Amino acid sequence: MPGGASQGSAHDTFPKLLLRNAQKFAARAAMREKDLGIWQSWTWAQVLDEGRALAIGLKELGLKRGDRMAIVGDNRPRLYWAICAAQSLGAIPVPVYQDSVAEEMGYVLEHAGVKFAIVENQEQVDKLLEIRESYDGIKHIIYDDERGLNHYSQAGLESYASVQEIGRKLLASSGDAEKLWLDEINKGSGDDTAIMLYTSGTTGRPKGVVLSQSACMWAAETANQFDNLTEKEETIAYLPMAWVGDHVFSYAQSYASGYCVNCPESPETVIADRREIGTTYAFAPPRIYENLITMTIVAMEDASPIKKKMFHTFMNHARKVGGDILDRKPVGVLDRLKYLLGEFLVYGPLKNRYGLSKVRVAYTAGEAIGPEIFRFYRSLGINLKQLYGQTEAAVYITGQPDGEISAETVGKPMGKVEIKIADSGEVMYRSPGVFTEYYKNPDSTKETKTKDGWVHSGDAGFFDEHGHLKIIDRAKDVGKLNDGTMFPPKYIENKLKFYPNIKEAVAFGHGRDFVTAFINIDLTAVGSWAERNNVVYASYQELAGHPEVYKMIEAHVNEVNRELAGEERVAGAQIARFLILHKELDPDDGEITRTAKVRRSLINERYAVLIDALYDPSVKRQKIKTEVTFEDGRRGAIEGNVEIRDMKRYGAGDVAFREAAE
Amino acid sequence: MFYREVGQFKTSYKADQSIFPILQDRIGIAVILFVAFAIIPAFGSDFFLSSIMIPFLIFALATIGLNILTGYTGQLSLGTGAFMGVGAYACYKLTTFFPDVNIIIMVLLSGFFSAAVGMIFGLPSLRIKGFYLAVTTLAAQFFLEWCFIRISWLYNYNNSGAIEVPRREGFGDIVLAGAAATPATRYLVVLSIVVLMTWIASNIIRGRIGRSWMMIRDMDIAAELMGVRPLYAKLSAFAVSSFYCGVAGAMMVFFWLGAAEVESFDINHSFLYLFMAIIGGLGSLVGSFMGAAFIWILPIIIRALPETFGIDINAATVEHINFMLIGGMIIFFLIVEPHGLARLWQIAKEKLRTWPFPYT
Amino acid sequence: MNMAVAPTGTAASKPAAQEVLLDVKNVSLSFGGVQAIKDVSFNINKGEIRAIIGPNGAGKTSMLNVINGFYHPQVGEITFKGETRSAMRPYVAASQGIARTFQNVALFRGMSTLDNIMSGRTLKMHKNFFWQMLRFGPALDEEIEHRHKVEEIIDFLEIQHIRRTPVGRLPYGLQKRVELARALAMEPELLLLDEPMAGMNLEEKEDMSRFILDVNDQFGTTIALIEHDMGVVMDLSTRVVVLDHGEKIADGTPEEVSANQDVIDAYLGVAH
Amino acid sequence: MDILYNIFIDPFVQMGNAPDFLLQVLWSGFVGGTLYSLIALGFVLIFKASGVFNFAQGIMVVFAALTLVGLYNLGLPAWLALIATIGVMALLAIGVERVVLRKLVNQPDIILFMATIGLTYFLIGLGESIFGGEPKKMITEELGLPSGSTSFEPFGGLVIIEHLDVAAVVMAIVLVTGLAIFFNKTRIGRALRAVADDHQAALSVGISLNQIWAIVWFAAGIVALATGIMWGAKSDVSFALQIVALKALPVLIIGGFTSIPGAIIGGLIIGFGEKLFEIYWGSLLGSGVEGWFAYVIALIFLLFRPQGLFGEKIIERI
Repeated sequence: MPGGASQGSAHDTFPKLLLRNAQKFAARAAMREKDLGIWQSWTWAQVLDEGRALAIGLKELGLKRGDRMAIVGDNRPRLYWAICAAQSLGAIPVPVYQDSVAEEMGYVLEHAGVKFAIVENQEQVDKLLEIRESYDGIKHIIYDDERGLNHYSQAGLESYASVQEIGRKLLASSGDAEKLWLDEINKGSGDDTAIMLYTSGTTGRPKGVVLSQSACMWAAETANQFDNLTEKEETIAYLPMAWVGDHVFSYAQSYASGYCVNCPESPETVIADRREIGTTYAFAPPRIYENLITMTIVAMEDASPIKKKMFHTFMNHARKVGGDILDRKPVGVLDRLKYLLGEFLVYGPLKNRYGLSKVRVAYTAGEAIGPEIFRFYRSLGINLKQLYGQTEAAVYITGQPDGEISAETVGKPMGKVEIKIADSGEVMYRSPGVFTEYYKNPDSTKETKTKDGWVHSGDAGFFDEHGHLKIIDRAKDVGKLNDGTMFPPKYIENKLKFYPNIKEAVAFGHGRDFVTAFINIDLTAVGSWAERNNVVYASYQELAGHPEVYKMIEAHVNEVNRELAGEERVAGAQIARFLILHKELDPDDGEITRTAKVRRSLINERYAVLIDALYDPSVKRQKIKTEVTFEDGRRGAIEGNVEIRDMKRYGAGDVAFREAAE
Repeated sequence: MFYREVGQFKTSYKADQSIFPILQDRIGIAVILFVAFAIIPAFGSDFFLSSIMIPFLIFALATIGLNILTGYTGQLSLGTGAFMGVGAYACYKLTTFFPDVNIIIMVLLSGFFSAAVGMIFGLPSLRIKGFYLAVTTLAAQFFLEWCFIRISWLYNYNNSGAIEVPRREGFGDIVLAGAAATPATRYLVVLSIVVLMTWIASNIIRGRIGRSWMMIRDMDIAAELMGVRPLYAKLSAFAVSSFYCGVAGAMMVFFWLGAAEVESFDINHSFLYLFMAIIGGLGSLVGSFMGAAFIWILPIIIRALPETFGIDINAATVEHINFMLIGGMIIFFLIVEPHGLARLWQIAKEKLRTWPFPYT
Repeated sequence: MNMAVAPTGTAASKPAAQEVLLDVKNVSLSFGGVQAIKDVSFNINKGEIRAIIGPNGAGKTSMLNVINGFYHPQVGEITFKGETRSAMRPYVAASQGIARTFQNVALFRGMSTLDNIMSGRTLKMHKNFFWQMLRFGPALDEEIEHRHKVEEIIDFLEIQHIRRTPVGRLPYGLQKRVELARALAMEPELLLLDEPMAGMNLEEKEDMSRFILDVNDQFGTTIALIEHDMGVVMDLSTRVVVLDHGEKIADGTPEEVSANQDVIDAYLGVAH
Repeated sequence: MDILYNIFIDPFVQMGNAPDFLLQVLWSGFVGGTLYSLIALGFVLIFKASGVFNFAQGIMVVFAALTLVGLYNLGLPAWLALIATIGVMALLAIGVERVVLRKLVNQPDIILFMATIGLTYFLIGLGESIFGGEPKKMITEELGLPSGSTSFEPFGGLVIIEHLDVAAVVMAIVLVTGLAIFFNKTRIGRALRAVADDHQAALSVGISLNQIWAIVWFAAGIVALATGIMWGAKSDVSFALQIVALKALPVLIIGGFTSIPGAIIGGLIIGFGEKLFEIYWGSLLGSGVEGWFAYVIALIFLLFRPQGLFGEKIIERI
């Protein structure tokens, strides 16, 4: 049985933790929300008071053990309390992505068999009412923000405050309302379902991942121990409540450790709100870290020359020694002094602007982060780490312990997690945190979770020599070269795309003798490089074919090959030949999706000539004619004569030599 | 650069609306107050205290007074000097009648007399604005100057036509005013009053009354349609403004000059205060201090500079250069930064807060 | 959010018997021989949105100026909440519960958005000079209480992000919204809007229309608005009065008015 | 009762008892008023054309007079000094337009007003640096101005009329007439009026605003020079004149800011009024009332007729 971790504990469910916190941290802030211009705060005791009133009110309205209750809205304290209120009654909260359209949401609500819904505002009420027309299982819709809703007279429509009012009246009038409620909490155990989270799979309908109280509890306790998190942490809740990460970071871990969760005023004000609060424990997907850097670079472009010079000088210095200082490695006194000066002039103010000055631990996960970006933050002294997690694992699978940080890996198994790599290269894990089942979907459950509790992650990866897991690709995308070498296209493409000059890359190799690649240059980056270096060009095509550009891209590819050579399992997948495409892969031509995902089949077909040329070692240049759609919708053709470059491939020894030389 | 605002969040409107919401500003003001109250009196020379700090503080207070009227309420006044005179003469008469009352109380009480006079001359502001109003304040200036000369009762029928500050003791037997008062004592008295009154001014300005002044200044018609009674708003501005000027005038005579005649309150002084307000920044309390420091200390530097380089320039020339410089600076500021030094300071502060970025 | 600002309880349920809030009777106004308004009478019912339309120079703004006491009509009388008057100061109108916005935004340019809206609370604040001076005790409590109300309005009109911005720096559309916020801060019973959507793009117009409807709906505020965009007028208003050359030429529901031949002529510029 | 008698009866008894003295007082009031009118005229010229309330008009009077005397003392013949001074005033006008006005275009009136106060200080400093602060004698004879006096003996008393005063009045009349012709009959004059009425309109008929400003400031400079000569001839040329010149402000309030006849009549009212008041009522208050009489009259005007005698009523619109 999973969840042995907290068995026998008096605090095996989150409502029980709330009772504990309301005593242990009675006067400590549990939640804050930027509302009406200031941070409205609730102590743990107040959260208990609010949650209790709501729970008893909900009970009175008929919410029973096992019922499902949807929660729809932005991150709001009242919605988090609703989770606990539902759990206290043994009901199952089902947070739903607030921006999904009525049809999508309707599927989830119907699938989950939702009876109650607690929603944020009029917008969501309208959606729920629309859903109710086809799915009449929703008996009660409870809304937080009353604005615009006073004329709604539909049955079962209640305001959050009025439900709480019912609860408060009962508490005041009958002596045993509270006792009955406490009894309900005591009935709860670790085996109860804590929450159902719908994952939007890449294909098909969303699946409802059922997580038990003990799974969530294990995750919360493991993560808190991993980074020594205490009740003193401040975090900000801004990622969707329906996402497992937010549920664990902003709810489970907070209840387990007693730390304070802050809700921003609006999605647009997250940066400013984070700065005000000064989060100590932070999480963000790579995109957000990237955006901060872009913002920094753009802003610094407009700074005065002296400031610019100062900025670059100190940033270079940080790149040199910042990471080592953070990792407590030996650094010379002079360098340390210069870093201190930099801290005052640049790093400190930068962290201040980012709102990350007080961060003890910051995480990135979800996708691969560019090594440059990762190191940038660490060189500023921000303890940015990576973790690997999934909804099915209640987030935590691996994480980077302090002092064992690397841009390329996702760290070691956390706590009681066991990991094995299947023969196919797929990562499999087992932990007390794994999910119970996919709701009403035994087939998928069976496919994903083995009888003895191992879960197929769907990701391909391997352990490096330090025992750190490295995720390379989706397992189903990993192919094989003819000699049996593993070929992870996305892994190679990502490595290429981390260079700012490379906008898009497409790697080929499955069922072939060696790996080749198409490369798309980034017009902005390469264009500005061209401007700085007086490279004259008239068109994208001319720039893409420019010998200097080829030289530059060749250096990047060479670098990627070196890196690959250092990694045992993918060393054979070095790029043997590449070319720079004469046109940009364009969503208008259907070559990539609007979200910038490459459409491989279409490319295989369109650029067959080029692919064939890549696999014919005698061809050094290849002519091609492609149809294109112009911005005004007209269609035309571009002709190109594309050069193909052969690359040097490295053996393991070359890499060792290089590392020694550094 | 120095600002680290991470983690400074407000959980109440009270904290959000405090004078210095940013921690670093609170530290800064604490340091300034410490230097002003402890370091300067302990280490400042008599010359520095009497000839630089005391007049600077008094001028700053007068400029705050003018700023309340001109900067915050938008009513141009050219009669600041005369309103200060009213305070000075009132204080002189009060202390003549009640020699045993603490002179500080008398200084503060004298403000009420100038406030009353200010309100009388403020009455036309209900019907006129802009430089029309400036003319009525000129009327006040000249009429009051005439009073100071002709009504010899005001200076106790002194033959010299001047008022001379008698010796006054307070808080036990500390000499507060008169020839025997030490510069440090006088400095501390002036400083305390200025700090207290600046704090009060900032309170008023941030509250309902201050807002109604600014409403009148920015758009009097809209203000009236929002329920502001122009009579109350304007007259209260005249009263408060004149009160400040009156107290500054009384302090000028009692804690700085020691004796004064009508020349101390003439129209040229009125202009000087206007310049302090403009260069410092209309509608800014910090600016009032900056403007006063600028106009008062610049000439001192101009006088001192040639000496340090061993050049001999006669005093009259220095005076003339000073006039040209001040006139030039006024035009310069009106053209380049009509909001004065205060705005420059604000911009600098904003830069420091967004450092290293050039903007937010 | 609990909107505690609503001055008139449950306004939503439209009263069966129409209660007249403002009655304009035979008003004429002239400036030095120029007749701006000629013998105009109309009324505004409690809780309705009343549009005043007409070609340029029809006397619409003058009419608003008469209603809130800025102009004093030579002839005629105005009854507001049962009290009849012919001349009074604008601040008296304000204290009786009439607020307005202006054709060319009339914000206090030297102040921030927050202070501008706070200025709308002037009439509701009473603590005396002494307390103001110390900003302590009652005066501070009062300031905070009103700040709270103002924040609710900021929230209502979705202008949180510009709270601290000096209004002079705001784009025009937002300035108009701040002006509306300032008028709402007065908790008026009658809100006069002088071309609230002039110079706005389509999206801003839609936002503003929504806010006007919400204000009417949420707080039960009676609204009189001047507007040129006929589409907006048709969508928003309960009844429309049409002025032309200072005279009333039509009065009725939007449908009635738009079918009226005089109105069509006036808009097409037919000489009479 | 004594007080009422002293205020309402006694002065008139005195006037009746010594009509010759009354005439003398009236004449000196007339001459003083003429000079006030001249200064006010300088203000009006600039105000009409640029909407700027030129506080520096007073110092321009002093500056012009000092330049004239200073140049003469350098050894220039009087006529050449006069022409050179006119040149200096032209340079000043161009300078002011370039350095100050052009930069402050479209600023609120009050800012421009304060800028002219700054200009006043600048000119005081400049003037004192060049010419020194001590009072100087006007070169009356050298300019060919008459001296001496004529006495009359009406009502059996004695009235003395200084020839210089007569010259002042004549010069004032000539200047005013000249300006009136300039404004009404010349192209530039009409352009100036166009500017006063509507900046946009003036621009559309192809008149450069900058030129016009320079011209009016120059015209005001010439008026200042004339005033400086006459005033300097009556008393010495000193910076104290600058304060006296401020009396043009009340004159304008009475006469209206945009009206040339208003400036003249306002000047005369102030001139007569303050002399009569000083002589017949001043003793009641301890004399020296000349210093503020004009302002208090202006104050009363402002309370009851803010637009002045000849100004137009302003209707506020929203």
